[in-house]
Amino acid sequence: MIYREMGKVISNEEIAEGIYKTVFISPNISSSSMPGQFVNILPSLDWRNVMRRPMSIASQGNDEISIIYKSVGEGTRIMANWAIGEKVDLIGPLGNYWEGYKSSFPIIVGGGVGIAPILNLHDVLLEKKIDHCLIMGARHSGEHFFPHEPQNKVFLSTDDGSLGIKGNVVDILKSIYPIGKHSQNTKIFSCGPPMMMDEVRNYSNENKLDCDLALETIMACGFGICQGCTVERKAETNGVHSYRNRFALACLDGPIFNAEEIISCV
Amino acid sequence: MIYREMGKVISNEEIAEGIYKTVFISPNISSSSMPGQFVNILPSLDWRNVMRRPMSIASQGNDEISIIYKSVGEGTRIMANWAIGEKVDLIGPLGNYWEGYKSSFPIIVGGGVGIAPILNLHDVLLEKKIDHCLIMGARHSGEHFFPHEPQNKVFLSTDDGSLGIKGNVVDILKSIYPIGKHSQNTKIFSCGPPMMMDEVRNYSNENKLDCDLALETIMACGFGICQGCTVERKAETNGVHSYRNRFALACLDGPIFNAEEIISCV
Amino acid sequence: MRVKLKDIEFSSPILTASGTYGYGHEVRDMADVNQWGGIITKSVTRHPREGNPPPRIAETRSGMINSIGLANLGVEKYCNEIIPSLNELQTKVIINIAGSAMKDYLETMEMLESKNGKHVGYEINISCPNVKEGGIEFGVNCEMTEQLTIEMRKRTDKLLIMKLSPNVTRIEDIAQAAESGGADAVSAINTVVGMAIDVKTRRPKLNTAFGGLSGPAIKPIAIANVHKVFKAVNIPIIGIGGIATAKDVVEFLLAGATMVQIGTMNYQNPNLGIQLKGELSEYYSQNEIEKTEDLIGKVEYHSN
Amino acid sequence: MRVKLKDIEFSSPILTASGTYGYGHEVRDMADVNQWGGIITKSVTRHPREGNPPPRIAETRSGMINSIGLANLGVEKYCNEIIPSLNELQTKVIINIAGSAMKDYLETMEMLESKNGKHVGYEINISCPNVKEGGIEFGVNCEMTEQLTIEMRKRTDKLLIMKLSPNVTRIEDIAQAAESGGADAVSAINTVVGMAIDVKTRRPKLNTAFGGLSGPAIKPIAIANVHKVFKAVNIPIIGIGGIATAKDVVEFLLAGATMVQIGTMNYQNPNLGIQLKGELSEYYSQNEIEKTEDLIGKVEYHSN
Ligand SMILES: Cc1cc2nc3c(=O)[nH]c(=O)nc-3n(C[C@H](O)[C@H](O)[C@H](O)COP(=O)(O)OP(=O)(O)OC[C@H]3O[C@@H](n4cnc5c(N)ncnc54)[C@H](O)[C@@H]3O)c2cc1C
Ligand SMILES: Cc1cc2nc3c(=O)[nH]c(=O)nc-3n(C[C@H](O)[C@H](O)[C@H](O)COP(=O)(O)OP(=O)(O)OC[C@H]3O[C@@H](n4cnc5c(N)ncnc54)[C@H](O)[C@@H]3O)c2cc1C
Ligand SMILES: Cc1cc2nc3c(=O)[nH]c(=O)nc-3n(C[C@H](O)[C@H](O)[C@H](O)COP(=O)(O)O)c2cc1C
Ligand SMILES: Cc1cc2nc3c(=O)[nH]c(=O)nc-3n(C[C@H](O)[C@H](O)[C@H](O)COP(=O)(O)O)c2cc1C
Ligand code: FES
Ligand code: FES
Repeated sequence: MIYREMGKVISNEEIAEGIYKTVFISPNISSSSMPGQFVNILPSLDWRNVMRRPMSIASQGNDEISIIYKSVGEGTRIMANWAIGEKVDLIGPLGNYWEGYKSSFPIIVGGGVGIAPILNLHDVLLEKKIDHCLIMGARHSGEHFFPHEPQNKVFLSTDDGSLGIKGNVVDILKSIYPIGKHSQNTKIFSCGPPMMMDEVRNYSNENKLDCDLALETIMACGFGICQGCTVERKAETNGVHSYRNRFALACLDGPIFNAEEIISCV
Repeated sequence: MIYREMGKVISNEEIAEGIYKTVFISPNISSSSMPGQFVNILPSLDWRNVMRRPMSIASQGNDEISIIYKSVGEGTRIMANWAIGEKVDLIGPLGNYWEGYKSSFPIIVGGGVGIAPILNLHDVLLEKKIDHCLIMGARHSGEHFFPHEPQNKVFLSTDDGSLGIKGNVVDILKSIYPIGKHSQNTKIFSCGPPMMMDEVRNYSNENKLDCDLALETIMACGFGICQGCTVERKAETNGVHSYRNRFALACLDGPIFNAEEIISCV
Repeated sequence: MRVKLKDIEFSSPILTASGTYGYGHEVRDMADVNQWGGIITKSVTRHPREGNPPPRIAETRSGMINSIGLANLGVEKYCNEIIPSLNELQTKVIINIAGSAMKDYLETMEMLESKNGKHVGYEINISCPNVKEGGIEFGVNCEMTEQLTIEMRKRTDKLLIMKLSPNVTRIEDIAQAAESGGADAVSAINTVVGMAIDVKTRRPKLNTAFGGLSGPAIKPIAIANVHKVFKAVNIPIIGIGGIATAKDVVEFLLAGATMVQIGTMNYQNPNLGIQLKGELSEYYSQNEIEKTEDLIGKVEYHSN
Repeated sequence: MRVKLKDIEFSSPILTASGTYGYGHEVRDMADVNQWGGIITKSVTRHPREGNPPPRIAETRSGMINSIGLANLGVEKYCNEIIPSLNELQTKVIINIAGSAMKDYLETMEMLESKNGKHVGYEINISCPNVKEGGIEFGVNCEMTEQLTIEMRKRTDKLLIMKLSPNVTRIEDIAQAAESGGADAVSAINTVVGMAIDVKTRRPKLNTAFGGLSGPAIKPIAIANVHKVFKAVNIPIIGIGGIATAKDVVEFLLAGATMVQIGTMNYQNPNLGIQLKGELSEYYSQNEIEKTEDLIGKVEYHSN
């Protein structure tokens, strides 16, 4: 079931440099969403662009959901200014969700604006007491809002070394788990900028690890009626192919795709 | 001299139902403007429409100007929400100004959104101690923000009789100054909705009174470069005519026109 | 609110635009699809089409450009997989057909006609490049449009609507060609050719470089085209382009449209057509308008 | 930032669009007009034109429509009253000429050529209905465009720029006609035909019903047209349509424009072209772009 619901903003804060967290009361979406899914947002009621803005759900439960986003343009600038009590037009939950983490040792890797769905998964894993490793990347310490706790398998990286380990998330991965040093059931879950996802995918390939990636494509609707959000899959294109075979829809068939399945992360 | 100046909002209040008054600090425009002139306003810095919003100057002096406006659409809704301290992009002073009030007995008539330039003139007449009569119309008492003081020649009208005299401004005019009962040097100055202006013009005609009307046309620029704000004048159209002869520009040749000179008030 | 095209009565003049509402069932959680005047389905072609590679859409000021590339199942699967679910809808269904050669269009229609579909008609998308004619769109050529209409007309008694492209010098000529070919109505407009470039990557924002512009930005273009067509033909017009409010619907009716379609704005609000039906009905009663016909083409020119 | 058209050097690739900046002096209080790459003046015609009755403009979503109707003094008065003040400008001046018959265009140019104007060229607005040809615009017809260009070319050694209309099926054909007629450059686009209706009064928002749509809403249409023309001709293109930011300028350059013009957005910000010149120069240094030529037509297609 997909809901269109007026979410009531109950908090909206800058949690790191240019990164905001908003908590909504949104009972229907809260009770039906799973980690990895997203909502599609109308930044304001007099929004004059035609597209909503998709944002991963960072947490759900107790009638609430939260999102974590970077202020990068017009829509997210409006969002960063939402007042407490404001009603926001949300559509969700949308898309597929993280799977296969119960029977594996999950390494979950987030970076840039791809932290929300990873944090959501982290929370679920903690709650379900599933042992896992969390790796988060940022450009510098100001963009992190989380402690670096190697003892708890929580590793932060920064490009400039100002917090956690200097380098990117794959540098961390390689240092903790050198190529070949994985247990059989390790599975990677990742979300982040295309370049990072490509590197994570390469790392998984080299280690022959199962790897799921949450991709961000431009979306007009978020629920399957515009066919704009395509991701190219390694599907046979000769013969009779359906229109969602080679070009999958990120909003219905994704946003999470298996790394093996797709051509590129862009 | 026309200035483009960032006016600083120092007050912004609803002074009657749906009618707002904003005071700006705007030294250049303040010191160079005359009653009857207007400013052209960018409602917000991220304004996505192409046209500014023209507003008559309601007062000037002491580095300040004020405007009085009705919230009727997108632009004026944004304006009604300006915060104290906000900087607003203003262009002004624009247009011509009220003239000929020194050597006459001015009857000044405002209604609807046409109160700002009339109030401005009223203040100047008071200051210069020029005896005059002020008539203001509205639909009902809630839209007035001024006392009805017949003893001071200040008359208010309302369509429903809820304040002042029941009827419109021309009904008041006729009751105070029945047709034919004017002194030689009476001159009418008026601004208001087109229908009202037409009636005021007819009244002036019947009384053979000099009458100046401030017209509101749709404007793109406000300073003569779009040629969009035309008002049709009773000009010869045969023979060699200039492009600003029959179709005058409200922003340069107006907004104030002599009633005799124009074809219609729309 | 009821309005008729030929002998078919629609409960409201508001339809979905092809390619912007799937096959009606995608939005069932958020909208009671049957409250629309009718559903026009995503273009179907003779053979399956995977569509264009990503990126396929990009936002522009008050609009968007797209180059989906007519991704669809092809008419065979359509008959088996889509028509049964369309038959379950309680609202009127119009099937949009696209093609790149006369033969494709005709075979597609023949196959659809051979099924016991409950659909009331066809809308023919003639804005696809015709491979035989070296890539010229049917929709830019009067003879091709008339010929295609004649052949389609021979094959169906259902509603036949030709969908016009705005990317032509004289849309009124194409509309007349559709009329003389026997179309029951024309719809206008399809998207306007547009392009956008990402200045950072220097790549076109669409994989195909060129795409179709839609949304509120194009409404004035759509109104102009509808009104031009209105002055040129006697068959009904279905107005399309940038509709977002009930006032927009009225504007199209005044310009000469008998019905309208909503496209891009469905993405923002999948319930829009149903909401506007309510607002339109309020508008009718507030303005003492008894029937939609009292608005159609009733724009009043200035007198000078 | 400097850029050349034929042998004329402009200090920046940013010009004013005809009809949107008067004759340059109207805005002198708010902008140092000489900081523009050049000024293209409001269209002048053979005889004075009073223009269309009001209303002449209306706002639309992210744009506006206008039907000014080429209101101007006529070329005689223009020579006497306008040219002297244009001669005082320190920036390059291009005079825009409009007409409704070949004879008008030619006589207008001849009279302008006979004056010692310091203007460096002419932009020819061919989007006005040709009375002789029964109202067809020059700009929609290849032969008429070529013929007009040939005749104009004979009469001037100054820059000759043909301004193209987007309201045609194939703008590239018209551009080629201008090229083979001897034009030094083409500019694109003029406004897109549009219309809006006030639903309250039921009247068109413009007196003439139809008008021209301009502003950010049309930018994707303009980019598409510039890029089509770029692929079709070898002469430089001046891009026009919806420019509001320095990024927009870069987008036009990447699409194939050598220079650009700013129109509608001048009304909001008469200093825009000068501001964007500064921002563009910053953009050049930040992105290590040495000269404008390094951007022209440098859009990179997706590889699929
Ligand atoms: C399924 C999904 C989940 C997402 N989750 C998050 C999240 O949890 N946190 C977060 O910060 N961001 C997330 N994004 C990206 C987010 O949608 C964009 O950052 C946002 O739409 C930008 O809007 P804007 O108006 O501020 O920027 P704009 O001014 O529109 O654009 C700024 C930049 O953002 C890019 N952008 C615009 N729309 C999208 C889009 N739909 N998807 C990706 N990039 C876009 C533009 O190409 C441009 O480079 C997600 C995107 C998708 C598809
Ligand atoms: C010289 C001049 C002085 C003015 N002075 C005042 C004033 O002192 N106080 C005041 O309240 N209003 C004044 N107006 C009218 C004011 O400009 C409009 O009410 C305002 O532009 C509406 O903006 P909006 O975005 O809120 O409305 P929109 O949503 O754009 O439109 C709402 C309504 O306002 C009309 N409108 C839009 N723009 C204009 C315009 N430029 N001129 C006239 N009507 C317009 C529209 O046709 C529509 O009916 C003046 C207009 C002019 C030309
Ligand atoms: C993403 C998208 C896909 C479309 N697909 C089709 C299509 O398959 N067939 C068709 O005839 N029109 C198609 N259209 C055009 C619309 O039906 C409509 O004519 C156009 O978008 C203008 O209306 P709007 O401004 O309300 O969107 C599509 C439009 C969009 C935005
Ligand atoms: C009010 C107005 C008047 C115009 N007058 C002319 C004109 O006289 N001659 C001409 O060639 N173009 C004229 N144009 C078209 C512009 O020069 C330009 O081609 C068009 O507006 C697109 O650019 P823009 O989106 O930046 O405004 C006019 C445009 C506007 C908005
Ligand atoms: S975003 Fe519209 S189909 Fe996926
Ligand atoms: S408003 Fe532009 S010329 Fe008057």
